[in-house]
Amino acid sequence: MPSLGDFLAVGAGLFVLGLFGALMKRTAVAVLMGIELMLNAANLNLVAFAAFSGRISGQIFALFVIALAAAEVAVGLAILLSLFRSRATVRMDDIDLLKG
Amino acid sequence: MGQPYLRLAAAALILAAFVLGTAAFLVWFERKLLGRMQVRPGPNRVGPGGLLQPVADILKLTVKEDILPEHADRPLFRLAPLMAFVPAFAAFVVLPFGPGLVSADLNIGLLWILAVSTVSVLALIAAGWASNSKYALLGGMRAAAQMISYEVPLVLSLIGVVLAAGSLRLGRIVAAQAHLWFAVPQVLGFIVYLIAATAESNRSPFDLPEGESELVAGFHTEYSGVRFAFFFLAEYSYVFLAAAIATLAFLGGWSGPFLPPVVWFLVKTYAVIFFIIWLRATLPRIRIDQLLSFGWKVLLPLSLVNIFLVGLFRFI
Amino acid sequence: MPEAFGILTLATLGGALGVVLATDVVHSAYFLVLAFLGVAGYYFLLGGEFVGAVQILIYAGAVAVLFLFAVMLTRRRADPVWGRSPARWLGVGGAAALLAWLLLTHLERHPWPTKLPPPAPHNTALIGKALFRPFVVPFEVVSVLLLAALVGALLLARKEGGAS
Amino acid sequence: MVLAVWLLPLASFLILLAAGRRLGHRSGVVSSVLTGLTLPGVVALLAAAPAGTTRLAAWPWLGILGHGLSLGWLVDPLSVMMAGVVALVSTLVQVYSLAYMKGDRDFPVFFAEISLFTFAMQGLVFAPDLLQLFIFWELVGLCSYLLIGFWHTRPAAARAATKAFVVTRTGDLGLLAGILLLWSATGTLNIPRLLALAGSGALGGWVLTGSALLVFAGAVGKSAQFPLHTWLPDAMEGPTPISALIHAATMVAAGVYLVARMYPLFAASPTALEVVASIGALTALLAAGMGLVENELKRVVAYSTMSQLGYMMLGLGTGAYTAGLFQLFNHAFFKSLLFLAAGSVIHAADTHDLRRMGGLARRLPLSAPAFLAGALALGGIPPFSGFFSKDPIIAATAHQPALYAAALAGALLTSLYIFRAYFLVFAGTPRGEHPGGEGSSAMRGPLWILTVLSLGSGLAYHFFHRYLGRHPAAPYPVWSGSTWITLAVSGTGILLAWLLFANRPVERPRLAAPAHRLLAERFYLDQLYAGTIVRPILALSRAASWLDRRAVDGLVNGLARMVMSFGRGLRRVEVGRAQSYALAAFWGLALFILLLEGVR
Repeated sequence: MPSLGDFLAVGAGLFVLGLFGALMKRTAVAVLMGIELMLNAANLNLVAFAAFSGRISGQIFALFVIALAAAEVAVGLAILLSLFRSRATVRMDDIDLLKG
Repeated sequence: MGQPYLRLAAAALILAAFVLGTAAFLVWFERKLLGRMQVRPGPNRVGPGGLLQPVADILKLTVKEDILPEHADRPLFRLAPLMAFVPAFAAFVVLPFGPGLVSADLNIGLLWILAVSTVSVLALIAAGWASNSKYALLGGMRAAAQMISYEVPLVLSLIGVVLAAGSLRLGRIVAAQAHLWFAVPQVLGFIVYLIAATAESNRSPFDLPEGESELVAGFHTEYSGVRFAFFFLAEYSYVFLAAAIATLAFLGGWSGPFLPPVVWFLVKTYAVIFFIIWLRATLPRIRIDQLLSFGWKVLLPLSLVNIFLVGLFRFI
Repeated sequence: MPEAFGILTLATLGGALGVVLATDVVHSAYFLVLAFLGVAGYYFLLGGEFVGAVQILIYAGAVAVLFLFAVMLTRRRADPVWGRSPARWLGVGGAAALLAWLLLTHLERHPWPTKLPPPAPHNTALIGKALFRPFVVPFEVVSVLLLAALVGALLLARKEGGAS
Repeated sequence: MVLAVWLLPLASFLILLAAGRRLGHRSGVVSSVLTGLTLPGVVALLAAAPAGTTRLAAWPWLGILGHGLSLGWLVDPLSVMMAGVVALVSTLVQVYSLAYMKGDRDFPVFFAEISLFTFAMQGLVFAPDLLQLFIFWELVGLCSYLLIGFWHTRPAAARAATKAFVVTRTGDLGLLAGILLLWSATGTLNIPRLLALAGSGALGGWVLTGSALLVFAGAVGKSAQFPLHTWLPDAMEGPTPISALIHAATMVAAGVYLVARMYPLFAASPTALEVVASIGALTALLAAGMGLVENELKRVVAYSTMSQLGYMMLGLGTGAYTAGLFQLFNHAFFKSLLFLAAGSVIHAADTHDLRRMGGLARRLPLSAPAFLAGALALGGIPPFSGFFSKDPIIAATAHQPALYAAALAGALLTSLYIFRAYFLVFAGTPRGEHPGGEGSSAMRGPLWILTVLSLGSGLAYHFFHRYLGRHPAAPYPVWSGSTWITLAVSGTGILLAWLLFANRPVERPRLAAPAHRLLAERFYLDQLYAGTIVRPILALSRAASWLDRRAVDGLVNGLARMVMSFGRGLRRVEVGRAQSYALAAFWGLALFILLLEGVR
């Protein structure tokens, strides 16, 4: 029987991988994927805690996060598309308008 | 410890056999029906009334050469047919053929079917993408756009049923129709569901992703042999699934007098299938922009009206 | 149960690893679907069927498709992690390793419960009630946010000078 | 009610500020109507605040060391009277300006500034707290500055505005010092409480006298009393309606109002009262003398304003409290009348110079009698209003020979200079091209109303006295022994003016040449100030400027250069890539967690 810690460990691994992807990938789409992995890791923790504590609110939170993640992806990808249209690139290293 | 897995494996095996058999039968059923509707005999050489025609087809496909197009994305190309079939199979898991006749009676059965069947879009995109061919890619993209668009009215039309039954469990939904089929009070939802489900399974008149005259054969243009068979299988599984859900959600499921429940279930399901094939034989294919605007501007509002009406009646 | 957990872990972490290491962004997207499905499996394992089904519906069904569309529309496929500079590898790899070490050592220190309380029989109904009683306000806020995101995404993705 | 009277002008200001450009010419109407709407409010206040009552409302606003500074209002006969004057004159002047300022490029700005001024003035009038009074006092000063310099492209106007600002600020410094002194001595700035303290004798000695004199310094600056009077004549560079409103009827009277408001403070200190009376008398005399030789019509009226303000101070200083305030009340009307009539004249004659006017009576059938009415009121000829206030003031000085002599001499000069101006403008033959005639109805209406008020406001004498009277003491009789003397003196002035200036083609210096020069150069006070104050200050400023540029700026610039080079260094880190930022942020977080670990 896996313990709560095991679920959390999977969550941790998922988060670390997501972080690695978000920081390492060059394509903006791939970076967004990394972010989604991190969100999923957080969600997994939420649901795991909810299940082991016998309370429902963790699941509710996970639902909210899923909804927000969907919105985030939609808007993020829309931004990306308009960026691609105006600058013809989705390479993270080329998107440097924040440069000081 | 091994007990539950053994049972699971047995159930899976039985289901797989059933799905395969149903799909094969459906191929014959459709061809025969189309033939009759177009005043021609249809398959009639292999077996009695051509009943063994699908078997011959499958044999032919398995021995056919498996062609991998050049510059194809090999892993995805190989994976796509499986991806198309597995969700359909997963959806069958929660399908009750009669009281208690179900592999896994999830209490969110309906939602499970909806969720799992959306995954098949990924297979179409994968097939279109991996083939490295513009017809296939266009077909895949069209399929994705169409399925995403019609997913919305489909789900919304079923929400009315869920509201009325007060449960997502398919068994409960059937039980709630003991007195009156939901197709009667929710006739609007039923119509929307039928149209959206037909579009979901990419069937005529919504078969744009594989419109022969425009895109050769759409996303599976480059497929042949066993891989092609899998797509074929998946498509007919979805037709059966769509009809089964219509039966369960709107037509009272397995309930009926005299005959055993399973028979009633199959009779109703095949009646719906007959209707879907009838549509194919009757209606011409519509244009992609008509398709999308029809989905968003007609079906979506209608399904919302349906939900509103159901809520209103429940409230009263 | 332990077997299922193992398979799911393999799928989830394998999928995540695939997302990171795949050179083709389309492959990354499909690995991502694998990871999503794995996480959904955990939810089922934990007795949260509703969240699990929603996870499949939204993530595997919608988000993944969005990703695929974005990849195909931006026409850039190759994205190998191997081509990054050593400094980047050191920075990111070190960060990831440090984070993993921190999290895992902390997890190990704590005695976690192993027994799952019996799942509520009407889990989905409970979620529904919770959503519409104590969580109505966040629920409505989220719905407004979704609407805003919908309109925003439409505006952003529309072609410049938007025909019609 | 108070809020309506107080805030309607503010609303007008805000509206014009936001939409002035769009409203264009309608902005003046908006402002006039909103200001006019405050008049019923004042009438209601008059009914709500019968004689001898005081209503106080204050909300704590800023706490300092436990003493709350508050914002609110004080409604008593004095403030209601002053508010009435402000509201009435402001409304009339705005209506007049609709025509006078027509076609000006910054028309909406003009009305916005007038509205702001009216708001500030009412805030000053109703202030229950010295700090609030000071705030609005300064706001009024700012409006005055803005409006004097309204035609800021004219260098003379810009210079005059600056001069007015600086000179009055000198007095305000005294006021501020006085306020601080009172604060440190009593710990309160609430006016009724302060006055009660002063009246009960709790406040005494040098603090009392000192604070009274410091407050008076503020009044001297605002009311253009000697020796801080030099700014007022120059302020005539502003538009004529502004001269009428701010530099005749309201703002300059604020000094007198301040003294009246703080009267118990002065009354408790004989020294302070003496100073007020002496300054008032001196100003009345000197200004009248300067007015005699001035050749610019508006400046003549401006000198007369200074002079009349001197009379008010004199009245307050000699204990003729109600008479002094009644003079303020009447003066507001007849002086606005004189200014507006002068505005009509200037409008018609297209010149400010008396020597180039003449024979305008026929051209200006309304302005001429209006000016005459104002002049008679100013000269104190019954039944015009000036008589009812000025005569009691002069009578009150009767027991102090020096003041009495000055007051009488001032009265003589007053009639002399104002009728000199009248005869030079309206009598005789034209001495120049006079293109225009009477203005539009918007200009004529206020003239009419003010003429009637100048004729009639004196009749309110008894009511005014009962309403504002502080002491139960008997009122000064309207007709006393000295009245005959005063009337004789004033009449002499008019006669002299007629003999000297009527029907003369060009004015010749009639007075002894040195005296004339002395008066024309305004007693050399401007030069004196230039030599003794302005030049040393300029030298000091230059030194300070050098120090500032070399030492202070050097330090600051050095710092800035340091920061800039630091920033340039940082810039290299800012590559603009989100991933790099995220990585840096993550490392920061990780190190922070590690640090916490170590601590534990």
